[in-house]
Amino acid sequence: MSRSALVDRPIDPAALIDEISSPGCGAVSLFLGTVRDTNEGEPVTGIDYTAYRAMAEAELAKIVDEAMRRFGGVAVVVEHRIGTLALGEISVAIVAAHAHRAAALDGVRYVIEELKRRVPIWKLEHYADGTRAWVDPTTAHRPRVSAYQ
Amino acid sequence: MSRSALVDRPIDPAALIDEISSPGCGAVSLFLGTVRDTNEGEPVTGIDYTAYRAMAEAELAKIVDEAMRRFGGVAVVVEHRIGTLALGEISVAIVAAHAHRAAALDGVRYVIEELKRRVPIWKLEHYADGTRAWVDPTTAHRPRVSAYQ
Amino acid sequence: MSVVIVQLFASYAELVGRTTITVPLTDGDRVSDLLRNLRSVPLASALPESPRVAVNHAFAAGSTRLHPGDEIALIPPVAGG
Amino acid sequence: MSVVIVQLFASYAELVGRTTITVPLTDGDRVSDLLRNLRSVPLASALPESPRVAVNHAFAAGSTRLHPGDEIALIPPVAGG
Repeated sequence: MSRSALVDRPIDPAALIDEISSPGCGAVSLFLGTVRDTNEGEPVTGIDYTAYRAMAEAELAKIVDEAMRRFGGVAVVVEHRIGTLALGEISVAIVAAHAHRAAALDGVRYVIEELKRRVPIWKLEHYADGTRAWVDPTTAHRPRVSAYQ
Repeated sequence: MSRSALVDRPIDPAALIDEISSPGCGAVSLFLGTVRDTNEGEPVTGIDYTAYRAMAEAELAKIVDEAMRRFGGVAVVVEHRIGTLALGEISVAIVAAHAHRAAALDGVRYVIEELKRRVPIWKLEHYADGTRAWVDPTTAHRPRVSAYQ
Repeated sequence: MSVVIVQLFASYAELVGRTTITVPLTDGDRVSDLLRNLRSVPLASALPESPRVAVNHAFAAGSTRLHPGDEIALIPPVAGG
Repeated sequence: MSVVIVQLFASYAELVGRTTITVPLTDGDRVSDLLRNLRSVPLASALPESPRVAVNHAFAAGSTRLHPGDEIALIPPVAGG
């Protein structure tokens, strides 16, 4: 019932909600990450997402399994997009469904927090001034490096 | 930018996500409540939602305002449906958008918890055996009463 | 002494068999007085002793003073979501 | 002594200018040995001293023993979501 995947096409949140909903689930929770127009005050024009694909898929599947075991068998579907995304496009969608709201809300939160900690996906931000930089959440400010083509 | 409403027609989560998303928001969080097929082990066939409409609208607007002030100006849209709903239909949708995920996740959680505590909406559950009962979350088991037509 | 019309909803409306109930009230009364007077109304006998009260679309404490024209309602346990 | 091919991604691949790097390794070595040997590889000089290591698609502690055929990668700070 649960599922996780890296995808190379736009993410459709409504389709994921339909996929995970079932007659026994009174609560559905969803989180979307989207490409926003600034980061640390810097105008952003787009993001390249890359992944260590085999490991990212394995780690995502583990996280979903952990969420199911921690939160009463909550059903979870996760898709993370890889490739070049424009402003406003969805990079990640997590949907959880359960009979009760606490498990659905906790499940989504667990998956996004663990995903950000453990899943080998990286983003190269494109800035309005033509430069690019790898985002490193472990440092407050990123050194601006030349683009990795 | 934020908005809350009682509605008498089906709720469209994708439209609400579009409504609340903006270029500065990298995180969108959503919660859906749906009519599920059992409650406390009892097969359910549908639910009538009724409200003290003027007060429910005022209380919802207050809750949204509180969420915005508590969680960094998070943008919130809430719709709660009133009327007779079939199994699987959406009774409530809450969507929050913010630059960062914590505010979006916290905002949605705050609104659903406060809504369940303070907004004067009631549900009359219809059971498979033809009986009906007003749901009272303050008691573990509801007395089965004759239907209020 | 005058009266106020109090709105009833959901299970309370069902218990009373009506969507409003008329309760005696004196000028300067508070919500706590309204609830005490409610107990003397025969139609209200099926209602709980201390229901939550809303005045002008907001929950009101027992100490809230009532004024002519206030919109008053008894609020059964809510169950939205 | 033999060698292993270690995969590089994202900023690490950019820093080295390649997507793999070859590191000397002896039978029975652990992840901590791999990281020590890495420092003797000229190409790796731009990399941080102690990057996170993945073995067979899972994060691996320094004590993890390496075996022939293991898939080894250095994992820069992740930034998914």
